[in-house]
Amino acid sequence: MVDVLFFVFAAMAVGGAFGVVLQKNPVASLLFMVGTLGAIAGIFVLFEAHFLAAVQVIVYAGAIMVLFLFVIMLLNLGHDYRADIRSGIGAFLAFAVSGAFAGLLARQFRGAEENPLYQRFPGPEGMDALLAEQGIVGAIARPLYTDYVVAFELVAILLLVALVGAVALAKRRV
Amino acid sequence: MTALLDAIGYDVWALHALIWLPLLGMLAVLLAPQERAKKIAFGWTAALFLLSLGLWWAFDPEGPLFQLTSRVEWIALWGVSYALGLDGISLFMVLLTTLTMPLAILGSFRYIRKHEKAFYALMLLLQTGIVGVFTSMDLFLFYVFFELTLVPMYFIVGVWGGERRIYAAIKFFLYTALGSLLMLVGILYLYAQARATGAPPSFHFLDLLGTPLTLTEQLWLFAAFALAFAIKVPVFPFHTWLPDAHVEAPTPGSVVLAAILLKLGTYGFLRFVLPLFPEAAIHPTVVMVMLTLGVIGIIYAAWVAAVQPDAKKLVAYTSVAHMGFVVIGIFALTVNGLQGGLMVMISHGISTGALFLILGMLYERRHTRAIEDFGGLARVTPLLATALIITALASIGLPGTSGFVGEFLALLGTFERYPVLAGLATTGVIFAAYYMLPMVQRILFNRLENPENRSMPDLSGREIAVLAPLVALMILLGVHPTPVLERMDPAVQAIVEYVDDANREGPLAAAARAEGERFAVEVGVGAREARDVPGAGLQRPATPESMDLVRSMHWPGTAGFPGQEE
Amino acid sequence: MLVEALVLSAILFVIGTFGVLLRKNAIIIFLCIELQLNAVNLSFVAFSRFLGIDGQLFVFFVMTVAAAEAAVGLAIIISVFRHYEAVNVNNFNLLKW
Amino acid sequence: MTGLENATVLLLQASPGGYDPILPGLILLLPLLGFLANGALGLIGGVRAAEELRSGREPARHEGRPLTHTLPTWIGPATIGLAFVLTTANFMAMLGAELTDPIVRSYWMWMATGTLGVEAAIQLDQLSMIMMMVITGVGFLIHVFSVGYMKDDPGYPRYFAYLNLFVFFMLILIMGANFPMMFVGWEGVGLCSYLLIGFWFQDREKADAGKKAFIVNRIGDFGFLLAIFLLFVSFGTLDYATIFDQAPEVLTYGGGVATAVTLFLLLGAIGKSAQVPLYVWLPDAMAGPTPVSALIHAATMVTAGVYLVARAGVLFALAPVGAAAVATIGAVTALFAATIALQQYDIKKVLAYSTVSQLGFMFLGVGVGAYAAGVFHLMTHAFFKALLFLGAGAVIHSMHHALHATHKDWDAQDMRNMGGLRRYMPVTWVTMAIATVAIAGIWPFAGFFSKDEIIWYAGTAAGVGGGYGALFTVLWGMALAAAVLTAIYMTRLLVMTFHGSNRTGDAEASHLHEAPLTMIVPLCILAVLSVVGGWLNVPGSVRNSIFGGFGLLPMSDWLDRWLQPVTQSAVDIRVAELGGYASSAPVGGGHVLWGAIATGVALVVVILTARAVSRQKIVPATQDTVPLSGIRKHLYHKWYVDELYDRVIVRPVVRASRFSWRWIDQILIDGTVNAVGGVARGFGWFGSLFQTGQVTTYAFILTLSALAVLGALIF
Repeated sequence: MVDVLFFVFAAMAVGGAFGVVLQKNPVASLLFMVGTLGAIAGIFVLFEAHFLAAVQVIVYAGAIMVLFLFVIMLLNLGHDYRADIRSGIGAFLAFAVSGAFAGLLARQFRGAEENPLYQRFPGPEGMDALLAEQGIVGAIARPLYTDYVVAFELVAILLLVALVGAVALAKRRV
Repeated sequence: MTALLDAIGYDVWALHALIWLPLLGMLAVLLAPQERAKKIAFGWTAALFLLSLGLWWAFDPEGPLFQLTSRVEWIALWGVSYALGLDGISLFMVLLTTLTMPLAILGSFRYIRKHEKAFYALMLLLQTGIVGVFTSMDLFLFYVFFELTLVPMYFIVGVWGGERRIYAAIKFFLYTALGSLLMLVGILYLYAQARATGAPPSFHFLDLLGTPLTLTEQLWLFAAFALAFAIKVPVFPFHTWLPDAHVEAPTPGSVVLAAILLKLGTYGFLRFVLPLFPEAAIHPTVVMVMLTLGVIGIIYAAWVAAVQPDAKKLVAYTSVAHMGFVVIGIFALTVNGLQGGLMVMISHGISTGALFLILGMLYERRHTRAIEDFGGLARVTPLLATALIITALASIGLPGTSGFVGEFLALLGTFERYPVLAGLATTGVIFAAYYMLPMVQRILFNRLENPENRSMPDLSGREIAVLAPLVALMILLGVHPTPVLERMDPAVQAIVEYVDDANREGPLAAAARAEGERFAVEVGVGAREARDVPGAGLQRPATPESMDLVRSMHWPGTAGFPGQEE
Repeated sequence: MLVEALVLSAILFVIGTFGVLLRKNAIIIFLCIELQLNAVNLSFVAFSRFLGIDGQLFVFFVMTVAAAEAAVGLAIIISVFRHYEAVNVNNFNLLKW
Repeated sequence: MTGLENATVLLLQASPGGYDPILPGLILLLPLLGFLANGALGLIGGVRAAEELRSGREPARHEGRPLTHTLPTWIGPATIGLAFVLTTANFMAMLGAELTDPIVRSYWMWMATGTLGVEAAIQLDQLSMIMMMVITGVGFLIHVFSVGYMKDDPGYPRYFAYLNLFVFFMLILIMGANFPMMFVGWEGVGLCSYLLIGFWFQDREKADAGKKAFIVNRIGDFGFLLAIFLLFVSFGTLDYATIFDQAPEVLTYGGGVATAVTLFLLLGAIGKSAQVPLYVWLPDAMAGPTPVSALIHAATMVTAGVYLVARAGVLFALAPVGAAAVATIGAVTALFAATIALQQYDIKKVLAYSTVSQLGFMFLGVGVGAYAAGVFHLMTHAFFKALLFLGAGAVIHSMHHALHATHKDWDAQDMRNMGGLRRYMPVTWVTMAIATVAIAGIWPFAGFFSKDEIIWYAGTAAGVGGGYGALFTVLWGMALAAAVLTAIYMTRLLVMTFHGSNRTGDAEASHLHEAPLTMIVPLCILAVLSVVGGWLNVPGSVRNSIFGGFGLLPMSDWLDRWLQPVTQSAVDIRVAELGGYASSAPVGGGHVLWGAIATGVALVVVILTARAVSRQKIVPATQDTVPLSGIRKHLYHKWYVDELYDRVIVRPVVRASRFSWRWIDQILIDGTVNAVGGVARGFGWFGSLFQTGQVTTYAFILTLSALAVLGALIF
């Protein structure tokens, strides 16, 4: 059941990704992106990362993508999309480079299951025990506010800076 | 005096105060209102000079080699320590620094017109760096201070300099930074080699002393260190940054550059290069190369100086010639040569500093540095003329001035081992007259033709206050240099003896001896505390017991020292 | 299941890369970068299933940074658009030498 | 405080033995104090004059006599006079003491290192004492003369400051107890010489002359320094006492070290004493005030080289090559300079070349081992040459006033503009005539005895062994020729200046006047000394001949005996190695006979020259347009030596300097440095090509780089 669901979500994600890249209409790209994010959220659930799945849907798909949508609409890009996708040599180069990338990665995955490192990989029992004991929120929250508290604070400041920066950049010159 | 100093614990805090108080002064300057910045800076440095005078009494010429020592862990993991110490060589370098700084600042009151606060703050920062260099016992700390001196100087030249200041500043910075980076590599290699012997990690000079190195390693390390210091000195083919930097730098910058910063190079040779790489230091090729470069520097720089139309550039080239005497004195590796080299360093600091100050005063009056714009000034500015003549004579080493003592000893010391090269170097005294007298003549003598020179004011009270101490020192050190020489003597003898021992008995044995001598102190007092006790350091002579101890503990493989019987 | 997740992650990442290189619309390029980030997130989550909770924490941070990046990036796009009346990256070539 | 007390104690300290030096330190201190006082006054005066100059006026020359002018009049001569009195007292004390070893007084440790110890010490012995007498005595007279001569000069206090400083350094040179101390004086007098030659520094030529003197002297100092180094390496000390005591053991006779040391010392002496080939600075040095020429460039400083050779006599005795070189240089110089003096018109130039020539005689003397004779000639020469210069000074002074009064722009020093001055300046004429016959070597004047003795020793030295006989014979001949030339050019000078008709011009002639009393008195004293000064050192054979009035005249060989403790060891070595002097001249004849020949020839030459010159038609310099030709042209242009040096040495060095700067420094070295910078810049430029400004390009490069890293990790 889980495997089947994974492949369904995977197919959705890959399909959505292609949609993002290949759709001429930005709004359509954006919607495909939302779909992809949703699929990935589904996979998160399969990996018992319920909290992240929720955040993915609420924050990513819900907030960030809507922000993108707002910008697209603000700039009124929905109807004039001719010169958007590269063609000719540009397209070829893009394809070649990412193809090479894909090739390299594929080479790495070949025979991964026989890799001794993979053989010695721990099972999900540890995580299961942790989740059983603390619940997903507790399991994330505890290190977040202890071991990672500095990073957490930094990220908070980063968000503030980004907020101020975005306002400063986007507002009209007075 | 000594009792007073003891009573206030002078030897415990003096060096730290001399390094860090300038930073406090920098803060004071930055917080003060713009128009009072220079006065605060001058007062501060003058007070520091008075403070540093205590070193004269606190340093006991009969005492151990390194005095006023202290050692605090800084980066314990790597063995980096904040370790300070003072020997006869650094004593005078520190005094020279603390003396030059207030005079340079006092001499810049009229010259520096913009960003005064920043300027004086940088000068104070510079003082921290320089005093730090001269008192560091830890190579890492030394490197930090060595680099620290670069930054303020870069800004001083680059911001307050003349027309081509940016070019000069960048050239100065890149040139010296290149050398010191190679030195950093050398320091790290040396450190790694020392650790490879199983010793605890340490950058302390005395710990690194006697690190076993093959001759090839020594030569490479020597090259790395020597390049850094040769650029700083500067030795002949690496000197071209100097005229540019000197000409473009504002007066106080030139003064500090000539009087003190150049000495960082020769000081480095003396303090680190000779003892750390004793075999390389007497390797015939190395010695010949260094001596030849020194001699070329003396003659070549004198020639080039003689045809300069720009007075400041002329004096800049004379610095190269003077430092040539220091280089040959150092690499002749005789007591007289080293003493002479040190005296030249001191004397050059005083006389060239004064020359730059005087040229700066002329520049303030006429806004030109070209020699041909002057002439006949002796009639309008007799006081300035007197100062310039005495300074010029001290610079060309007239007996009775400090310049003579230095050059005489340096040449004598070189002659003891390398008569032919010393003979060539001695022609420098002829060429010194060849470059200096025409300049003096064309500035002070000849007909007073230019009407602008006619209304030139003579020295003001402030300017007299700047020059008088320097002129007095030139003559005092020329007539009675013995107090200086006798304080430097133990340090110089120790270096010569150490290098001799290292080559006669092999570096391991000599290192063991030096280490043993230090160890003797530590065993007596308790190894850990010893380093913080003033006076811990190389102490001579070693006792036989300590030697045995060292042999058994540190270098188990080197039984049977030649020369151990004595 | 780990390997499959990683392969999916790789595929998504390559597609994102392809998109970045292929498209000229600055907004779409941003979307593709988000796609790449998500591919990485997927890897993190997959690993975290077996290796501990830290992977999820990283994803959390990546999301935050992505949010900040999107905010600033979009603000830049808006201000650039005001200047050029376009979001085509081929137009932006003044920032050189 | 303790230092001062120590110094006082040392000053007053009595030494063991029969002779207690009386305040020897004070002899040095007095001129120094004079220098400080006059120097301060000079600065004050200078500052005042500068203020006037700034306010737009030329400082007035004759405007009253401010304190800065009246005080030096007393301070300057008084300090030297007191020093002279002290020296005399010491001299008297030493006279009665039969001193054998020199007395050394050490004041403080000057330079001390682990291996070297040089003390600030003075040495009193017979040689330094006689030199001190000459320096302070003649120095005092010249100071007095200067009071009159420099009266109107705005730099009056400065002048006395330099002059006092000179005496101080000269005394250090003489009294120093080790070579570095002598070197202090050696360079110090060079400095004063430089300052005084360029005293009227506004005149570019005069400032140039000072510079030339200093630089040429430094060439000599270079040799001196090397000699000092070599001595230190050989002896481990630089004290006279040790070196001269141990020299016979440490140095092998005729060995390389001894020869090298003496040749280097000789180089130093050549520079300071203006011998061939470094004599060129001395004629130019005549740019200084005339009393300076008298004191520094005739009587004292230039004889330092002679003093050096005499002082280091032991070393020269150990190095026959060095000694022979000294003698050769001396003889060559004596003859060479004498030829140039024949055809000079500037009265001071004639005297300058004459000085060079006479110094050559002294070198010849000390070179052949006749140290006493050399020092003897040094002393008598100090008397009559100082007299000649001061007389010339009086003449120039008078001429200058006369020409100044009518604003005639003639050269006050050109003898062609003079003539017939004896009517206006009788005392000057008489005293100069005495000096002339003295230098020409006519009995019974001082020059006769001293020069004759040198020539005699040069001749008899031809009899020594070691293969130097032939050389000394030649040198003897050259000395004889030089002696004849001396008589010629000096007579020419006297006749052209004082005899014949006056060529100054009628208006000017009425302004010619005898010198003031402060100038006349020194002249007279020196004139007396020029006569009796020669009687101090007359060997017995001469004394008992007609030249000594058959023993009736108050003559003695006192100086020879006086200097014996100093010179004895050198003479001993010389006699032991080379054998003694011959008893007759190379071509036969004894001392008395050759003395008679010398004075007879000199007399004849003087008379013939006087007649020839008075018959010659001399016109003032401005009208003298007939170009010289042949040998006279070469003589007038001083054999073109200055031009030769200019072309062979000066200009190549300057050219090399320019080459070093322009090509080596700026293009080769700095070019390389900048080229390295250029290469870095080139790389930067290349890198900047990738910065197209296109985001897509960056993205491609980024991806490709990531690919490359990935690839590197995988493969």
